[in-house]
Amino acid sequence: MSAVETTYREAIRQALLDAMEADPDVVLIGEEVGLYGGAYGVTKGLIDLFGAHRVIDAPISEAGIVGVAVGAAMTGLRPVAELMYVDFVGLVMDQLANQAAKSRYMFGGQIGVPMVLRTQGGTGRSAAAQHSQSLEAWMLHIPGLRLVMPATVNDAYHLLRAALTQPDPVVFIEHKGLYTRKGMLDIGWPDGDWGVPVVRRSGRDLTIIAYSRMLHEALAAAEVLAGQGVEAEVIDLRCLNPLDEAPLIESVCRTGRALVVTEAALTGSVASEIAARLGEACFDWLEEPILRLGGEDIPIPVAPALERGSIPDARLIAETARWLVTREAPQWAAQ
Amino acid sequence: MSAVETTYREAIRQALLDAMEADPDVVLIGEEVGLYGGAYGVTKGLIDLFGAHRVIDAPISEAGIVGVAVGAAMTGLRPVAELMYVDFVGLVMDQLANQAAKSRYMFGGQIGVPMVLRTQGGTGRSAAAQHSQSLEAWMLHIPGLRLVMPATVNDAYHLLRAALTQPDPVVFIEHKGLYTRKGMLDIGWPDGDWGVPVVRRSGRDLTIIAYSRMLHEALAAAEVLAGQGVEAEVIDLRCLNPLDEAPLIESVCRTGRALVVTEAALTGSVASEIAARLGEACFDWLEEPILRLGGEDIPIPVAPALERGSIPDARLIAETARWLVTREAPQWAAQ
Amino acid sequence: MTAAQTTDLANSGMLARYRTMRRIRSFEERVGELFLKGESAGSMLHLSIGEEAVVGVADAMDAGDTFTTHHRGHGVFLARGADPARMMAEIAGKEAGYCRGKGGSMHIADRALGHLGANAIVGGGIPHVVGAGLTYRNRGSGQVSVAFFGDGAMQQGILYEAMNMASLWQLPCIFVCINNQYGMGTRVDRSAGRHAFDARAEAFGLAAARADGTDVEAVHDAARALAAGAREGRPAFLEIDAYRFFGHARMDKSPYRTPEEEAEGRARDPVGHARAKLTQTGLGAEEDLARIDAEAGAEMDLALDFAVTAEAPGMPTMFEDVYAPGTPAPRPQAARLAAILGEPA
Amino acid sequence: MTAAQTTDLANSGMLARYRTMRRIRSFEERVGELFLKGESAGSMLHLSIGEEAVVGVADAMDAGDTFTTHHRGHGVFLARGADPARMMAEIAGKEAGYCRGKGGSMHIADRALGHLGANAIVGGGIPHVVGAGLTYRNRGSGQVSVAFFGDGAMQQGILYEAMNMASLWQLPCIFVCINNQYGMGTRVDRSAGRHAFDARAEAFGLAAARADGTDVEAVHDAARALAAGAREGRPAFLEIDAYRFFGHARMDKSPYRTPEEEAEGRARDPVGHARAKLTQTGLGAEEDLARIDAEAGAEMDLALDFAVTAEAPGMPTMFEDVYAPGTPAPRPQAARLAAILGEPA
Ligand SMILES: Cc1ncc(C[n+]2csc(CCOP(=O)(O)OP(=O)(O)O)c2C)c(N)n1
Ligand SMILES: Cc1ncc(C[n+]2csc(CCOP(=O)(O)OP(=O)(O)O)c2C)c(N)n1
Ligand SMILES: [Mg+2]
Ligand SMILES: [Mg+2]
Repeated sequence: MSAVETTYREAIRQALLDAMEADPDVVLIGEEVGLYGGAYGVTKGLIDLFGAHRVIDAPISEAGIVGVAVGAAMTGLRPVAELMYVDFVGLVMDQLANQAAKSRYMFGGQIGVPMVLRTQGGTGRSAAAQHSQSLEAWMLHIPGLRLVMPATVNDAYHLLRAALTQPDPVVFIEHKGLYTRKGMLDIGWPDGDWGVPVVRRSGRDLTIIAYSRMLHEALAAAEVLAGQGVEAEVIDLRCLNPLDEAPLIESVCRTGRALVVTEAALTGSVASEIAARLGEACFDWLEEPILRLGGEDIPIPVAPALERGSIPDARLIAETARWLVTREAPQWAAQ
Repeated sequence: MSAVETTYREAIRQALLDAMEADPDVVLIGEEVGLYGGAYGVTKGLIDLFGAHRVIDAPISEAGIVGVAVGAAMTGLRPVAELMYVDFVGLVMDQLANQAAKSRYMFGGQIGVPMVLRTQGGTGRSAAAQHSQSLEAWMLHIPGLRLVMPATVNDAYHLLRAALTQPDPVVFIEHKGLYTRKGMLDIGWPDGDWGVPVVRRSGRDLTIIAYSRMLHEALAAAEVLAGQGVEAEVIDLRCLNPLDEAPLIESVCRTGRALVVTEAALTGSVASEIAARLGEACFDWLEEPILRLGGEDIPIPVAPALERGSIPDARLIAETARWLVTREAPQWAAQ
Repeated sequence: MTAAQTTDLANSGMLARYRTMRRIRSFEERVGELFLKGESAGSMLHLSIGEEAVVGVADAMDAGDTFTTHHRGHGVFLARGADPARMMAEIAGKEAGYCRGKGGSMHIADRALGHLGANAIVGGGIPHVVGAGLTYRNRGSGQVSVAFFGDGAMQQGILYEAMNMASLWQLPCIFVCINNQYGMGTRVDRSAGRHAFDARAEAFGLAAARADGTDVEAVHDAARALAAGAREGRPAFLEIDAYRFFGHARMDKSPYRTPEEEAEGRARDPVGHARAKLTQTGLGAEEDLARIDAEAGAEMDLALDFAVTAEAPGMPTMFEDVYAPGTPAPRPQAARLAAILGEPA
Repeated sequence: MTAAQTTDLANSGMLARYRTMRRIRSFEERVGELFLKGESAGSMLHLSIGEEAVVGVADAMDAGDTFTTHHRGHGVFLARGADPARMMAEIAGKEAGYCRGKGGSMHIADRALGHLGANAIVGGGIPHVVGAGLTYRNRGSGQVSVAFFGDGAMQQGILYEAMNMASLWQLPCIFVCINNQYGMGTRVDRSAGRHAFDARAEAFGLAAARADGTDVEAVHDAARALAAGAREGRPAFLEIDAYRFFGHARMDKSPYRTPEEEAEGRARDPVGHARAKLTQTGLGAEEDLARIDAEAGAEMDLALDFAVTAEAPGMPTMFEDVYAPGTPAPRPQAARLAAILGEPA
C-alpha cells in the first residue's frame, strides 16, 4: 500500500482501529475515550465501531484504570489504558512501576502484563504546570517497562501497532503539540524497526539527538545550520526502551560532537541518561563535551511567552549547535 | 557540645525530638509513627513525649497523608510526613510533584509548602521488588522539591534539622541498611553546609562520587585501593537538591577520572545526571570517561544472593576504579 | 436579636447573595469574551455558570476560614471576596494577576482571602483542607476549611482517604461536592455505580446533606448547619445538585447531551430563581435588581479591560517562585551553556 | 440431588475444609521454623494463623476462578490448592519456588491455579480482579475473580475506585476483607472513622455481607451466596471478622496490645472451632481428626525440608524475566563496563 498524507492524531486513531480489528482482545479504557471521543479526539467514533465493552469510558480513577488494565492484561485481554495527560501519572506510578512493570519478574516469568498506557504530554497550550509536563524520565528508570515516544505520523501508527504486539507493558507518550501535524503514513513501511533510532538527517559536523516534538525543532535547526555551513546529523530516538545505542554511538564517534535535546526539565532527564552513556562510549572520539539542551528546571508557567521561553526551540538548538561547532558564542551568551 | 557515638537511627530520632521541642509547629504524621514507634523504630517514644496531636498515627492512605501534610504546611504547621518505604512513593507522586512542589510557583510565590517527607529505601533485607528500591531519581526531576540523602550519623541529624528549617518541601531519604550503623554525632558541628558535598577522603588518582549507603562502600573501596597504590578521593553528595557542583567539578578536574556510584537502577539514575554534568563541565580535564556504577536494570529479586549481586559493593567499586586508573581489567571482565 | 432583626438580616443576606451570584455570572461571561478576544492564557477555561449557588456555602464561612477549589472555581473565589480584576488578569496570564500570571484559571489562590488554591488535578486539593483542619485543631483556632470539588472527584480514591482522616480525627472540614451532573462528557450515572453520594460520606462517618443548587437559600441553610457542626469537630459533606449550563471547557460543544436536556438543566437557574424569589417576596424591587445587574456587568467590563491592558510578566520572572527567595534557585540554561562553552576566563 | 445427598456433601465439605485449615495452620508454623533456622529469604513473613476461615471463600470458588491476595496470603493460596513445598521453597528464595526465588513470601503467584499474585503494596492487587472481571465479562466466560485484602486496605483510595468500577460495569468480582482487627500496630478503630465496612461497600452499590471468621461454615455460606450473584454480574463485598493471632511479621511482638486481648482473640480459633463442631456433631471421629492433624504436620515437615535443601537460583537468572524471553533484555553492568574499558578490538 502506498503512502497517504494524514495527521499524527489520525495515524494513532488508525493504529487503534486496525489493531482492534486485527485482535478482538484489544480494548480501550480511559476517561472520555468513548462518547466524547478522547480529550484530543484521538478515539473519535471508535465506540460506535466496537461498542462500549471494547471502548470503555472510565470514571476519573486513574490508579484504578491502570490497575484494571493490569488485571485485564494478566487474564488475556490487551488493554490500551489512556491517561488523559502524562501529568496525571503521579496517580498511577504504583500500578505502573510496582505492578505492571514488576509482575513478570516477581512471579518468576509466569504472568506477563501486555498492556499499553497511552498518554500525551508536553507544552504548547498554556495549560499550566499540571497539564504541560514531560515525565518520561520516570518511566525510563523502571526496569520492566517499555517506553515509546513517536515524533512522526508514520511512527505514530507503526510504533503503536508494534506496542500492541509486545508481551510487556509499553508506555506510549504522544505530544499534544503534534496531533494536528501532517505527514505521510505508509501502512506497509515503518520508519524503522522497533527499538532502533532513525537518522532523520545526515551530517558530518555534529549529531543532534532528539525525540517527540523536539525532533521537529531539531530538524528545523539543522536546516538553519546548513545555511550557515554547519551540517548537523539529526537522530530520532523513537523508542527510549528498548533502545539500540549503536546508531547513536556510531554517529557521535563520527561527528565528534553531540547535542542531546529534550523538552523535559533538564535535571534528571532522558537527555542526561543519553549524554552519560555517550560520554562513556564515545570518549576517545569526542571533540567537544556532550551537550544537553532541555526545559528550564522550573514548573511550566501559564503565561504563553514564559511557557515558550522555558523550553528549547529551533533557534536555541541552532545557536547552541553552532556555538558547539564554531565556538562563536551567540548574542544572548555574549555577556 | 562534644561528639558522642550513636546510631543513624538514634540521630534521626534525636533530630525529630530536638526539632519538636524547638518548634511547636513540627508534627509527625505517618503509618505506625506513634504507638508502634515507626516500622524501623525511628520515632519510638515520641508519642509519649509530644502526644497524639503531634505524633499522628495515620491510616494506610499514603496519598492522603502527603496531601494532609501539604495542607498543614500551607496553613502554618511544619509536618514531617513519613512514607514507610520509598517504594510507596508511586502512590503519592501526584501530591508530591503536582501539589507540594508546584504550589509556590503556580500561586506566584504566595503559598509555600514547608514540609518534610521522611522515607527510607534501598536493599539489604531481602524485602523483594516492592520494598527495596532507590527512587530518588524521580524526585531529582521535580523542580520545587529539595532532596537529601544522608550517609553519616552526623548528617542524619544535622541535615534533618536543616530540612526542618527550609521554606520548601524536602524529601529526606534514609537507608534501611544504615539504621544500626554507629558513628559520631556532634550536635554543635555539622559535617558541612546544607547543599554542599563533602570530601570524605582525599586522593589524587580518581574521584569516587557516592551518597547514602554507597558512600560507605566507596570508602571501603578507597581503603582497598590505597593498599594497591591507588589514591581515590571520595565525595559524599549528601544533598542532591540543592547541589553545589563546584566541589565535584574541582575534584574531577584535578584527578581527571570520575566514578559515580548509585544503588538505584542505573538507567535514568542520579549517577547519570551527575555524569552528564561532569562531562559538560570537566571535558578538557578528563583522562578517562566519566564512569557510572549502579544497580542492575532489574527489579530487586528476593533471593539474598541475587539481591546482593544486583547492586554495587566495595569490591566492584574498587575493581572498577582500579580498572579505570590502571587500565588492567579485573578477572570477571577478562573474557 | 429580635425575630424581626434576624429576618431583616436574612433578607439583606438574600439580596447580597443575589448580587454575588449575578457578579459571578457576569464574570464568567467576560471570561468567555476574554477567550474570544484571544487574550486568555490558553483555552482551559471552566465556567461555573449554573453553579452560582455555591454562594450559599461561601456565606456560611467565617472570615478566617480557608478553602480549596477544583478547576471550576472562579465562582467560589468571587463568593469569598476575590477582586475580579486580579482574577481576570490571572486568567489572561498577566503579572498583575493573583499568581503573577504563572498559574492561570486553574491555579488561582490568595493567602489573604484563605484561598489555598484551585487545582487542575481532579481531587488534588481535597486532602489539603484536611491538613488545614489539622492545623486548626492543633491550634484550637476555631477555623474551618472547605474543599469544593465536582461529581467527577467522587470517583477519585483520595477523596475517601481524606474523608476518612477528617472523620477519624474529627477535624473542622467540609467537603462540598458541586454535582453539575457531568465530568466532561460523562454523566454521573455513567461514572458512579451508585450515586447517592451522601450515603458514601455517611459510610465514612461524616455528617452528610444534599441541597438543591437552584435555591441558594436552601444551600445556605444546609451549609450553615454543617459548618456549625464542623467547627465543633464534626466534619461534613454537602452535595449541591446543579447543572453545568455550557460545555466542559471553551472548546466543548457538548454533543453528548440533548438540547432538551440542556434546556431543562438551564431552567434550573439559581440566579433567575433568586431574582424571581426576591421580586415575588417584594424583598427586591425590580429597579434595584436591575441596578444590581447593571453594576455587576459594569464591574466585570472593567475587570476585562484591566486584564487585557495589563502587562505580561517579564521573562526573568520565570525563574522566581520555584523556591523561596534567598534559597538556591534553578540555574538558567543560558548560564549553564555559557559556563561550559564560554572561554575559560 | 436428594436432601440426604446434599448434607453428605456438605458434611464431607466440612471435613475437607477442616483438613485445609489444619494444613494452613501447620504450614504457617513451619514458616516460623524456616525463619528461625535462618533459611527464609528475609523476615517479612506474615502468618495467616487465625484467618484460616478464608477456606470458606476458597471453597466457594470454581476451578477457573482467579484471585489476588495481600501480603498475608499463604492461607488463601493453600486453600486454592497450592503445593506447600513450592510455596515454602519460594519463601526461602529458592529456584524451585513458585516464582523461581524472585518474589518470596509477599509475591507468590501461580497462573495454573488462578493466583494472579500476592502483593506487598497494601491495596495494590485489588484493581487487578476488576480487570480480570472485565476479561470474563467480555468473554462471557462465567469466571469470577476475588480480591483478598486486610482491614488496612479499607483506608486505601484505590479500593473505592475498584469497587466503583466493578459496580458501575457489573463485573463478576468479589472483594474479601479479612478483618484481623489490626494493620501492623493500629487497631481498626484507630484507622477508620467509621468501621462498618459493609456500609461503605453498599454505598458503592455492591452486595455486602459480614461473616464470623471463627466459623468457616458461616464464611462459606456467605461466600457461596455472594459468588452466585457475582457470577451474574452483581459484584460483592465480604468482610471476615477475624483476629491476628501473632505479631504483624516475624519481628513484631505486639507490645501495643494486651495479653488479655490476645487471649480473647486467640480463643476465636477457626481451626479449633471447626474441630469441636465436627466431634460434637459426630461428623468427624477423634481418631480421624487426629490422623488429619498428623498428616498435615507430616506434609508440612516435608515442605520445610524441601525448601531448605532446594537450590538457590543461579546468578545469571537475575537478568531473566524482566522482559519476556526473546525480547531485548537488560544489559548486565559487567558487559557495559567491558565495552567501555576493554581494549577496542
Ligand atoms: C486527575 C485528573 N484526571 C482527569 C483530569 C481531566 N479532567 C479535567 S476536568 C474533568 C472532569 C471533572 O469533572 P467534575 O469533577 O465533575 O468537575 P466539573 O468539570 O464538572 O466541574 C476531567 C476528567 C484532570 N484534570 N485531573
Ligand atoms: C501501600 C503500603 N503502605 C504501607 C505498607 C506497610 N504495611 C505492610 S502490611 C501493613 C498493614 C496492613 O494491614 P492489613 O491491610 O489489615 O493487613 P494485615 O497485615 O492485617 O493482614 C502495612 C502498613 C505497605 N506494604 N504498602
Ligand atoms: Mg461535574
Ligand atoms: Mg489487618
